[in-house]
Amino acid sequence: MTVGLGVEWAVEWLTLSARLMAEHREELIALDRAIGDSDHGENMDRGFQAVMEKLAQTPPETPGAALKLAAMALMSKVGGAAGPLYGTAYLRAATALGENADIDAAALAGALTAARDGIVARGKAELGDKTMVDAWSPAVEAADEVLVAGGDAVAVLAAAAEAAEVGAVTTDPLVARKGRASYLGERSAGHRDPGAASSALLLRAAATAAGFPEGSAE
Amino acid sequence: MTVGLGVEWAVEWLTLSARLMAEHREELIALDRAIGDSDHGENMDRGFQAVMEKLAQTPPETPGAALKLAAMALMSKVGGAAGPLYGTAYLRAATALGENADIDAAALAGALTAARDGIVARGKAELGDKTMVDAWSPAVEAADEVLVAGGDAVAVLAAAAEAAEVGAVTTDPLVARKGRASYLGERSAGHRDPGAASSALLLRAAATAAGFPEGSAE
Amino acid sequence: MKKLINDPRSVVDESVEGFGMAHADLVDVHTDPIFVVRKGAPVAGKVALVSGGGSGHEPLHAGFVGHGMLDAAVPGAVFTSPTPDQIIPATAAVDSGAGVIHIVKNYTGDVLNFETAAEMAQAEGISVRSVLVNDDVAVEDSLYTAGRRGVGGTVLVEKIAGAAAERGDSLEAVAGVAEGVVRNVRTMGVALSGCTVPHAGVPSFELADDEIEIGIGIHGEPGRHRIAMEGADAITSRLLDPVLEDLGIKAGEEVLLFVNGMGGTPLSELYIVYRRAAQILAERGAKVERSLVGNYVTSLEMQGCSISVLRLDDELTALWDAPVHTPALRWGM
Amino acid sequence: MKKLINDPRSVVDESVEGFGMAHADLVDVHTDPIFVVRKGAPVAGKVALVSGGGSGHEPLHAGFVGHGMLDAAVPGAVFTSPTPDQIIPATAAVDSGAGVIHIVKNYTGDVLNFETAAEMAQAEGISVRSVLVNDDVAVEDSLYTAGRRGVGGTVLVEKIAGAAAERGDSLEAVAGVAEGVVRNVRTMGVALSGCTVPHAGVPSFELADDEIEIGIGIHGEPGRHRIAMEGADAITSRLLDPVLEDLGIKAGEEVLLFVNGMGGTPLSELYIVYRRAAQILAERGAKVERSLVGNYVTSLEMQGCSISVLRLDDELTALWDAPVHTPALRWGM
Ligand SMILES: Nc1ncnc2c1ncn2[C@@H]1O[C@H](COP(=O)(O)OP(=O)(O)O)[C@@H](O)[C@H]1O
Ligand SMILES: Nc1ncnc2c1ncn2[C@@H]1O[C@H](COP(=O)(O)OP(=O)(O)O)[C@@H](O)[C@H]1O
Ligand SMILES: [Mg+2]
Ligand SMILES: [Mg+2]
Ligand SMILES: [Mg+2]
Ligand SMILES: [Mg+2]
Repeated sequence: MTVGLGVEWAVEWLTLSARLMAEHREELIALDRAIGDSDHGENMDRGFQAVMEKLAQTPPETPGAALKLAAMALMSKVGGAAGPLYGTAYLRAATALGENADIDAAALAGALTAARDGIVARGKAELGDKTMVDAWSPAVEAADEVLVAGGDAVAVLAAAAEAAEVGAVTTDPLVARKGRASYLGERSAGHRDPGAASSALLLRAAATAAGFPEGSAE
Repeated sequence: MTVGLGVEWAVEWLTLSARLMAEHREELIALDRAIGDSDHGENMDRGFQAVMEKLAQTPPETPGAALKLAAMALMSKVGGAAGPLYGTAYLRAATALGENADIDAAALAGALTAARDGIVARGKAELGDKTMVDAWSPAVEAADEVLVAGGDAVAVLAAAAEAAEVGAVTTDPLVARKGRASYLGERSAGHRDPGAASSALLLRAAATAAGFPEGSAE
Repeated sequence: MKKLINDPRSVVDESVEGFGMAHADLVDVHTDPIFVVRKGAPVAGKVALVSGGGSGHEPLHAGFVGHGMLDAAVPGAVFTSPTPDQIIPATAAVDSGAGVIHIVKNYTGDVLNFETAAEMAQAEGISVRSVLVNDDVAVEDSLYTAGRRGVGGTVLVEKIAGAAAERGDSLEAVAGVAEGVVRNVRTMGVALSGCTVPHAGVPSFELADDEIEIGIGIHGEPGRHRIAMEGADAITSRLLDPVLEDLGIKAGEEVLLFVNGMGGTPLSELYIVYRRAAQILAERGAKVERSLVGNYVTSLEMQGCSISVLRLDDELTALWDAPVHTPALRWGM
Repeated sequence: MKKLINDPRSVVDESVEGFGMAHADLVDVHTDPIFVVRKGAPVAGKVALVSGGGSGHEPLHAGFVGHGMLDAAVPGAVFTSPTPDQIIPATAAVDSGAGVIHIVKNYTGDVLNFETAAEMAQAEGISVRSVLVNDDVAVEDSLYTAGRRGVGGTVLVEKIAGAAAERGDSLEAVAGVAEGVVRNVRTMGVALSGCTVPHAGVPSFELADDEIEIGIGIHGEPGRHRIAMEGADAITSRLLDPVLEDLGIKAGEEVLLFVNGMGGTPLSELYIVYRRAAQILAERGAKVERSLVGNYVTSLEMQGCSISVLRLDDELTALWDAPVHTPALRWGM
């Protein structure tokens, strides 16, 4: 298949994201309680509910428009560190996608890169700082590899989702150097970063929305 | 024995009282926690420590002087409801004993009556209101009976102690109508009144100090 | 039990000492016996106000010593009324000759100790008038109780009577103002948790995770009954309805609404209660002219709150608004 | 978890609504998006101060809106920084043309959201200067952390910068004053218990009966390390020593000593801590010129406290003393 992904995919991605955030709300709160302030799941759930409301009000016409709408909703409803970071990520991805109705593998990999770069630009975290960057950077790399190897959009997303999940797991032993968990110093080791965990869920949703069998990336 | 009780008895009474208040401090706190404010044992212990300090500073010469000294210390160190009530009781008893060096059964029974009347005058509680009066009134009655039957001072105190202990137990099922426990209404039933319990201990100390075998009044 | 204390027996001494250090511009702390007086007391020609009671209700009473409120506060041991040997010198220290009002919360211990102190102070030539605060509607005022307790409304009595004294009212007049407040204020409280008296070391009562205690006093004593946990709005009705009932508040009347924290409840929750209470009053057509929200009459670290309503008239409102400058209540100066 | 709330999701809305009702003389509450502005804002010609952050720290920030302090406060969800769509209209609502200072506690979330808001407000033609508060000595300010957190010292920054704005200082001057306070204030805190975020329903952390958490922030996050329970005097040293160390307080210097409750600790215990802290400062020859004791920057119902020390000079002392009239801090008017 070389057929690209359209606005239906983007809307489905966001819809699945909202479902996953609701389902994993408590889990993300628990992760944040261990090394943060117990709100990440609540923030993400609230944010994606707002995304759903906006989607219902003004159905977007392109994937880029869908992501821009999500960016605005997340920026204004999530709050905390995650709000501006995800807001920037989705906004940069939307900008990268432009007005295209049909997103191929290359455009998709480019959007993922733009999203990751946005997070890094805002948050100044590096790989290994125990943040959502530890999910996004491996995801971007995996996506690029699949692209170079000639994979299609679904394969790009599947690889990104898988790598993000692995990346989230790799945060477990790390000592945080950015965000709230950094205040804990050594005590932050032994816990998964909540933002990396939510990032992995969001990328899984992207792959599932593109038709990649749900859960198989785990 | 018709020999009366002297200042040694009074000092011994107060000394034993102080020991019993220290030993039963937690028990009295627990009783007060159930239907009051958790301080009765602490208050009585603090008060009798002050009595002991005063006794050491200015050794009294008569039983009356000993009780007056105790009254002043209790009044100024116990606080709460029990402070003025016991203070008045001991002051009235001291006044009843006057300057006599040697207290016979009749004087003793009179002093107990004066003490009880002082408590009633100040606190306006009646028998059955679930207060220390429920220990003191039976004690006074028992003392009078023994006196009429020709008993000596030790027998008077032994009877008072025994009756006070029984009286304290009879407060268990009562609904309080005076003091802090009255706020609980029906919920005050099923608990012993802390002031009745401390009164029984103090009267037991009086009997023990007079030579009545410790604990046999139980 | 974990507390920021050194020794349960030195809690009151050390706390009052720290209080005196932090507010040295407003108060002087006397030790042995312990009491707190307004800086510069006695104020020439002014009726003096003295209050006191067990400790553990901070900022009550010492936090209200200063211009326009109390002249002296007498702290007892935790939840234990102070003794005459403290109350008498405190009374003497602030008497300017114009007489002293004792503001006494209605508890057997406080009543007896203040009564004795008043008698003895009077024997020393000081004119003393006692005003009993008994605003707690949770307790029936009948032959079968020690009468209604003095709770949250006490701070309103102290503020308003303090303003009357500050403007130069006579002993009788200040007592009359204080009694007028007592007649027009009612309170009811709820606990979500007990509290732990330092020397006792265990909580005064234990509540299950889904239980609350309605009609509590301020000494960690259990309340009138225990019910299943409810939402803040429902709890607010449970507290406010009997208060309004008892006061007989009618449409058009003006009131002061006081939501008081018991010590361990976040301010944000007190405002949630305030919101519903103000709504209920508005529904009944009453006008909330003045408000007070915060931890003023507490029970150590207890979670919960009380709601007080004071019926206002122009006189009481003006006295409430009069300048006050104490560690815990300050405005107009 | 028992709280005086109706629904975890409406806690902030209802609490701020109640706050607005109780303080209608001082503030206006805007809803959707939610923010609080000083009555009568914008004040002509005056630089405006805007602060905000997650809720759960009450009275911070809304309690400090009013004359001589903040012009607007922007509450986020509990422990979650507010969003630009709240901060921007709050900023616009209070700008008189003289510019707006954003007082931002140093947390990634607050920094990012205020940063975005400031950019967009500036794009709308408002001059915005941001001042970052980072007074927490428990966190090392290094490449390996997000930098020191903003904690208790925030209230001192808001009061003093507010006074500078009220006297008519320019945007740059007010920012300079605020930054001067930030440079001269340090704080460290301890928790005796965790706290429960309403939507989480379980405590942020659990401490055994004999454990305390040293170096906590104000979001119920665990601290730097956990130690066995100690007496108040020992704990006071643990908090104050690193504060004084870091500030480099020398004999003869004048300071403001601020003992702040985390929400669930009785005032009486804060004074016990104050007592020892003042003693330690006296032993070092420092002069405690001003004091503040109470619950000002809280973490819901957490038990514990923080100690802040601010190095004073005549200018800062005068600004501290300047009149302030807000729901939670008031003097001189
Ligand atoms: N500087 C940063 N760069 C990238 N991600 C960050 C940074 N700071 C925090 N994060 C991410 O944000 C997550 C926390 O989000 P959230 O709990 O919603 O916000 P807050 O920490 O303000 O409560 C962290 O788990 C981490 O993944
Ligand atoms: N009116 C009264 N008359 C007689 N005894 C009383 C009265 N009120 C209280 N008491 C006694 O005082 C005891 C409580 O003493 P204590 O706990 O020291 O004081 P408080 O109730 O002030 O905390 C009660 O158990 C009861 O025996
Ligand atoms: Mg968080
Ligand atoms: Mg008691
Ligand atoms: Mg008591
Ligand atoms: Mg947060």
